[in-house]
Amino acid sequence: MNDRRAIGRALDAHLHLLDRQVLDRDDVPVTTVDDLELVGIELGAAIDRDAAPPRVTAILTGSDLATRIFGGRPPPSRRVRIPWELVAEIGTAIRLGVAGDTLDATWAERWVSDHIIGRIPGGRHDPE
Amino acid sequence: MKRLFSVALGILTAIGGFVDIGDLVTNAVVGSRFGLGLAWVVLVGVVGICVFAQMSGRVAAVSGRATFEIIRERLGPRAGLANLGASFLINLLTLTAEIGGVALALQLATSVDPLLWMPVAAFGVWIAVWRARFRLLENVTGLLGLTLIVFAVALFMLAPDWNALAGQALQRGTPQDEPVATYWFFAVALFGAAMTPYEVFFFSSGAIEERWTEKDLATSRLNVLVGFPLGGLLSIAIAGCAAVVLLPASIDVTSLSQVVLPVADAGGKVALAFAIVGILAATFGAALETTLSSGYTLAQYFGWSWGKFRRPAKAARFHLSMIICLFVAVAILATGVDPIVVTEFSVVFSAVALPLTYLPILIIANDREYMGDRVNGRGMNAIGTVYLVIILIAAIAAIPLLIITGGGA
Amino acid sequence: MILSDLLGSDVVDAHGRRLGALVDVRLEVSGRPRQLLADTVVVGILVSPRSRFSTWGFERRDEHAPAIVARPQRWLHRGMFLVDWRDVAVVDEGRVTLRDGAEHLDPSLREAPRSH
Amino acid sequence: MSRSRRASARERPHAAVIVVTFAVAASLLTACTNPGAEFDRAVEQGSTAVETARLAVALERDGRTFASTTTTALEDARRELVDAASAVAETDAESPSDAALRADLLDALALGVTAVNEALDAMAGIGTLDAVEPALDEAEEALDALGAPGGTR
Repeated sequence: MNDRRAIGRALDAHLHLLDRQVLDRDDVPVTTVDDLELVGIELGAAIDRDAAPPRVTAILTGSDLATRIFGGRPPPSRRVRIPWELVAEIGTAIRLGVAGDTLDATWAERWVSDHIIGRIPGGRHDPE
Repeated sequence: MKRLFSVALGILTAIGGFVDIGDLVTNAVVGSRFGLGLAWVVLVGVVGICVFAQMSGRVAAVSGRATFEIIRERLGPRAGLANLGASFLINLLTLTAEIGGVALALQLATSVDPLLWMPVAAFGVWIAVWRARFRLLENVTGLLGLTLIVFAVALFMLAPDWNALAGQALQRGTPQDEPVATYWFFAVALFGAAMTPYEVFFFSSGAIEERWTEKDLATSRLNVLVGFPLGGLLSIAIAGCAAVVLLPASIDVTSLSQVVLPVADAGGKVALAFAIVGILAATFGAALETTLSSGYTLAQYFGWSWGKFRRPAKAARFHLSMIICLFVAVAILATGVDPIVVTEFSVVFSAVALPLTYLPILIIANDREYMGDRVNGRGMNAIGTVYLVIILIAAIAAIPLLIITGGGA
Repeated sequence: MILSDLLGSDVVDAHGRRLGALVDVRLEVSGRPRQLLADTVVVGILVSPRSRFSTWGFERRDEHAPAIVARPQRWLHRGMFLVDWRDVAVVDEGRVTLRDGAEHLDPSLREAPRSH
Repeated sequence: MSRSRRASARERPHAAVIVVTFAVAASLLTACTNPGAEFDRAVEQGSTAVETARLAVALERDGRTFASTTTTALEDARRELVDAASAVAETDAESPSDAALRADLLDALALGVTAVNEALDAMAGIGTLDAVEPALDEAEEALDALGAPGGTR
């Protein structure tokens, strides 16, 4: 359901986005929102009053969970990003407008599926 | 007519599904030491699990979000991780106890050493989780578990002195010959056995597996409100049998074989056969539920794809985590630890883990963002809050009591 | 910048006086419509004078049940206020400085975003 | 103010609290007890096992149970008796009366083990169950005699 009337809707990042379930367009779970990437904030720089406000540019997942709990900072390379443009709808879960297996956030799922579960007999059939 | 059948099936499955190795052992142990003195705890626990299952079923059906997604979303990753850690370890403990229970039940039927049965039981659980449909699993184990009614029949056949039993049940305060701490330790253990967290993970994830709608919610309410109390009565019957046969002979229950002796005493081989089949089905069903619950908790916390309705390759990490849990359970049992001791620890620690999962569900059941207008009514919130207090007290008292009584010795 | 770097920062006014902790960031789904969902921009920050911990949002929405949880939560985060993003002067590591005369706005959300 | 401190200050470390309570619980459970209590528990454990064996044998003779169930019950009873005996054997006496009590207790538990083994042999076809019940009675009397007054329920 494409939520066009979302224009102008207010929501709080921590309350409504962090730790929410991310689903792909077929409602297959992709991952959980571990963190958000913001653009347009410069540490230490004086902000001009009528500069453009910062924007959410990506959902961060995977290694960020550890840093959010235990502190420290992951190397940018290991951070898994889901571009914010792919988000189609925000509700009790966040639905993307694309299929899950195109994202590198589902890399681990696909690896386990191809190398382990897929290899066990019956792994690819629907349960009868 | 079909509707009536599905309703009956739902209730019967809830009865069979309610009793597991924790209920069997804890009620028999309590029956053999306190008679029906602790029956009131089972009633408190049954009402509690009805309230809890109702709320989590409704939350899952209306919001489409399962228990551990909500726990992580509402508590945040740190508290959520601690919650996951505790709930997952206790669920693994319960899974180990259930598989041990299946092996012990098979030993009763074949007198083959349970250590040989344990890998077979784990493999059987895996095959069922891997291939069978969700509804099929529930119905078969639930219906077969119904044969546990033989404990109630046996209680009647033993023709006990009913007012003596009633006297025990209505007795005020703790019996003189038992230290107060032991009485309350077993009260918490019995409460943990009746309100096992995995039942709620399984119940609410099942609501999503089967895509419950408002109509399914109505039938589920019936299943819970009729099935669980009858399951509770079954638990009391198990304690009753132990009270009538084992208590006078001052036999303290320490093994599953002692639990079934009263049934053999009452109804001979036929009754005993029913009891063994019932225990086998109840523990196997519970092993399935705890295996799935371990997969649900991990997948829902980390946001993996999960669900029995999906083919395994489409929920790969969900299935992989369950396979690993089964291996770990068999490894723990292979160390020769007594499954009955594992069971007693699992029910006590279930009581400890309860608030971790109950609190977020109670909050979300009142959150209009998730539930729209189906939020908790005033009545449900009142009883929900009363049970939050009871659950917190039980959780806080559980470990100190465990230490003081040295495991109820 | 990552959101969780911002969360939990100390919020100080133009004269350096600590006002509280930044517990959340108010976003608005508006701005240039992108491919599927319109742009999501930061419109303000939420400051809680008394508590640094993640809040369950009772105080920002008219959620009052269950009382046993809602009431302490609302008490814990009483005095929370919203500050418009334009009133933010500087963002440092763990510290946000507001402009002089920054207004303390009402933090409550209009209606909970309902997805279905 | 370093980032990691603020992150942990931001939310209480629940994980550490839970881990600590588990560790404390596990360690305290293995605290040792004095000989008197140890002997009482062994008597209680022993008499429970003997009573269980008696019930199982009685049901077996009445044909009201399966051989596999009786055998399992007897094996469980034997394991309890052996556990009780090993616990008693490893208890250090703190007085001459403790030592004497320990010796008598080991004899009584041994009586129980021989009786249960006799039953298990009978189940395996060696000998009969006839002599088992008197042997169990003897073991029970020996155990009851050693139990502290009111010690066993």
